[in-house]
Amino acid sequence: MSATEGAAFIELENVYVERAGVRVLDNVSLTLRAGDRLAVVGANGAGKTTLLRTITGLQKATSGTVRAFGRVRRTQEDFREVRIRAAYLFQDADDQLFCPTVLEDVAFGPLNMGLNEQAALEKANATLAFLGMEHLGERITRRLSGGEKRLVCLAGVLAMEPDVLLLDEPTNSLDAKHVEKLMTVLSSLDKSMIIVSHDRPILDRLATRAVRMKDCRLEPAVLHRHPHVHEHLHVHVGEDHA
Amino acid sequence: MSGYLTGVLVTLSFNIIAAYAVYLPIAAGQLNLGIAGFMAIGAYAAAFLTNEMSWPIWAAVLVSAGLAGSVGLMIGLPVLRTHGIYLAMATFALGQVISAVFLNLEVVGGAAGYPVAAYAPPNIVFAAAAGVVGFMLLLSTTRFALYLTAVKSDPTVADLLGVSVRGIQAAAFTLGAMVAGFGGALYAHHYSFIEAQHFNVMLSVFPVLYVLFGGTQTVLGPLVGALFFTLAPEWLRASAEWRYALFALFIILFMAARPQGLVTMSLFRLFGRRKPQVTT
Amino acid sequence: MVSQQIVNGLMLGSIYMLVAVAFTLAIGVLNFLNFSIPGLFMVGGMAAYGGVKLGLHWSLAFAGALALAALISLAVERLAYRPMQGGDPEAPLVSSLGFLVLLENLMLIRYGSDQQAFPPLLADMNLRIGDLVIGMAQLASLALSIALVVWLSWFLSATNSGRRIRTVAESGETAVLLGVNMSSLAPRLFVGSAMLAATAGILFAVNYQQVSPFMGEGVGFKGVAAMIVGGMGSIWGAVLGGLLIGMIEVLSISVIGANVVNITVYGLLLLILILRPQGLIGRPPSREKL
Amino acid sequence: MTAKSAQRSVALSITGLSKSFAGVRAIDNLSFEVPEGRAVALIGPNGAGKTTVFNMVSGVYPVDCGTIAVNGVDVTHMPSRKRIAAGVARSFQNIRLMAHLSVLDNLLVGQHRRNASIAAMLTPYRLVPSHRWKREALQALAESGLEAYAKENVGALPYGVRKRIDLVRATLAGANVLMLDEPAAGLNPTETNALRGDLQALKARGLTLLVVEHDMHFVDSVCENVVVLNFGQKIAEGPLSTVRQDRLVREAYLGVEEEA
Repeated sequence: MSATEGAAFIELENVYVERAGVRVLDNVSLTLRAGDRLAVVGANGAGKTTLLRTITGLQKATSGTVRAFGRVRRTQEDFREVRIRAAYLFQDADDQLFCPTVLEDVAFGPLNMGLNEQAALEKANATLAFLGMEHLGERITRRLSGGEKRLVCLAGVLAMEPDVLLLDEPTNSLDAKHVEKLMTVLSSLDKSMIIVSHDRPILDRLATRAVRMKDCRLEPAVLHRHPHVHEHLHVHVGEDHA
Repeated sequence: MSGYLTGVLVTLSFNIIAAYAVYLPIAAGQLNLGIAGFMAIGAYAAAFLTNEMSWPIWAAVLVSAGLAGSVGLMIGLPVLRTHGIYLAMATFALGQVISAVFLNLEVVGGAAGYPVAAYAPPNIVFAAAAGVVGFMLLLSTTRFALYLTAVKSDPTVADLLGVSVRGIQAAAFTLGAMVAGFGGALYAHHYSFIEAQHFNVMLSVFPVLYVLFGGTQTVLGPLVGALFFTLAPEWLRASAEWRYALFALFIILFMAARPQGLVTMSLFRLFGRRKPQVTT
Repeated sequence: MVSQQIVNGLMLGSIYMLVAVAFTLAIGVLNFLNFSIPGLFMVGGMAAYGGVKLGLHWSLAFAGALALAALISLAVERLAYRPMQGGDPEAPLVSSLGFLVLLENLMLIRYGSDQQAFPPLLADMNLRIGDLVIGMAQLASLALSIALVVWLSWFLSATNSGRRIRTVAESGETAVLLGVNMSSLAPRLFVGSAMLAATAGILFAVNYQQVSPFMGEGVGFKGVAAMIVGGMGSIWGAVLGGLLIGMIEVLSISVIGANVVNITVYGLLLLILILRPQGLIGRPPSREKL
Repeated sequence: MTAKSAQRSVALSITGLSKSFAGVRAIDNLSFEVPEGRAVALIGPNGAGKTTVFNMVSGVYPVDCGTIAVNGVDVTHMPSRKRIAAGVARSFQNIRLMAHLSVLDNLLVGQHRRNASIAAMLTPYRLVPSHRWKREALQALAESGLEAYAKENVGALPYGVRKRIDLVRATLAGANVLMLDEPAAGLNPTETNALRGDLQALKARGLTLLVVEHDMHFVDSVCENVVVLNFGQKIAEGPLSTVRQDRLVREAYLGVEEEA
């Protein structure tokens, strides 16, 4: 029962999604408030990515309500604002990077928000500096390492100054050094998050509460402290809580 | 039967045959935009066999259908290496090249056209269309038809299950070419005159419209599509010059409302017996 | 004589080139094979003819034709492109072909099915260089089409709108997530592509001085061929393909005869598709993800 | 009963397998064997390359170097559709049932390998009220207790049911090596138990299993051995209980042992 205070950024109510006749989300309800960092765990194919796609309107809900930032969202036009305020970090960095240089890539989002060229580039530079990556600005995106690419993608979405970050397997196929860097950055950010991940230690460090996707349905999962020798948070997803 | 009605029904028969010629490859996920070329092969070959070789019509029609099929197989194998829009354009180009070849083939009249002496009366045409429908219905009860859907639905998995995806696609393409050649051969002998200009882009494109409009999910879709496309403009005959415009407008609005086509599996389920809900 | 043919081939090729670029904008960016483009080409020519016939100044007639094509294209976006998102990839083909048939028949009702003579605008103004005769209309059209394509290429590579369009071409979802407004970008692309097609139709009318409700079919389909020969999704591919096909058409008519045009042009397309499906300057399709 | 200690023949053998994507090593000099009739789990963190191994064994990806042998036959360069005849079938992480076909039709496609002649292909079996093929497919469904779903369209079925139908389809080809990509993922406890029963029945029939799975309880109850992958390299191999103690495994795959 965490975070009952704070404005509700995202609320799904009884959302069903079908794709090509297949039910991929089954009566999903969820609330994300300011300050929440919600872990979504569950097996591959359980519908976690679909959940993020539904929040951003990439996937249309067959029935149910998607409310974001105080308004019910239905049309593509409605979701445009959602996508800027709830930024989606891609699972595959190459899907997000396409501009020749890092700086241009990071400036792309701000440009689409209506900033002029100069302001967008400044914003991009500032974001890169915040992440300690200003030296990468003029690099060719394609030539970066996997970990650098992921961080550039993060810079790209942070430059849009979102209230919510939607993270889909953020540490997937990253080496330990970049996982550490990414974790440090993410945990220092004062933003709400939905984190889809398999990676227990990551969730332990980031999440304030957890839900589990199972068979296209959401069920609560309890997050609590264990008296381990190395004390840390970790997500419990045992069947007893279902 | 009045002459008008017979005329409409003959047109309908040819449209049905053409629709199934297009349906066969579409059922395997390949858009053939060059069906007119295979009709031309059937038409010219059959006309040549009855005119110059004095073959009986039935033999000429069957052999020409086979010939169209063989050409389909020979050209199809390299062309089928392409996919999606590339395949559609390759078949489109193929159709154009074939008709253009006949336009330049003096032995069958070249640009002046080619009169055909032997005549196939309407009843033969009707029987042929019924035969094609019957053949398709029979085919739909075989594993071959099952594999067509499998290959269209998920070629990767079909391949992993051991189905020869290219084999099935080539077979569907070849069969489609055969059916087109069959229709073309009959066409030549019913209308007694053929010219290369008849086998143009629109003759290839319209059957595709019938099939997509009727729906590709069931074997009856092409039949319904051909029926609708042939008969609806006739009903609109009252507003003679407006009918095609109105008809086109209707298609646009219809597809906007129902992109999956007229006849679908779910439509069958809707009208079929309601199955009891299975619970776990 | 050959140099004259080359000039004529370039002229015809520049018209194919514009149509090919119009197709490229639709399929390369929005993944929509828009078969209403031949119809919009025809609307460009026929509406310009109609305007001139009504006694309008040619500039007004041309502007009216472009505006009409743009409006129709917005309807295509609304009725053929938008409802089909996420559906069967073949379905939009039906409705865009529906638009082609609709436009042809509307023009047929208005002007009849015959070829109509388009009045010469720049009569008797010819440039003579030795044996070479270049009509002023020809020269102006050539210059205009090349300028249009160069401008478009610059626009796509150097402006922010262009960058958005290129992002959509790479991945529609990425673009949308990074804040690109598709519901305003898609109609603009449709208008842009319609303007290119209609401009090509007007240039065709001015140069060949004839129009008909069915003038779009032959040119339109050769435009698709040009796009694929050059390499789908690439502007310069469309340019190369358009000029190549125009050249081959003119040369095969003059060397062999008019009846072989479809054999040479579509034979080339077939050959390219079998040997090099990605076109002369195109990238091969990417690998499937499991 | 001496067979137990006698050498089992090797059903699947992978030797020196490597694969790079865009310059990144996805699989690096991987070798392991699956003895006939045994079940081996391929485990490791996400992105370690487990599915890539499956894709190479089933022929979806070409290999860069190394060899893959199924029942002693080198299949390294065979087209995918022929590998099922060599004896290896697979399921998919994202269930790949054909959405426009009914459950029964999906299973009938699965039987293809054993009915691949032209004559079989052109038999109008649908006109035969209770054709052998249909009976056989229904029988296989019934063995998993799923016969009620035979006529359903796959799209409308619950996830767990589809998952198990995918497994039934994979068994119908008659292959003796089955590769299952996360078979228990997304299943509820009842379904997981049913699946465990299915797999044990398959093993009892002498089938060989290679399984990618995150649920270690499940792995423990089905598989004799595990192979641990990390960044495309094999970092450990052996019974799960032994491998758990391995330092490298604990580092790479933190969290596995904590769940217990």
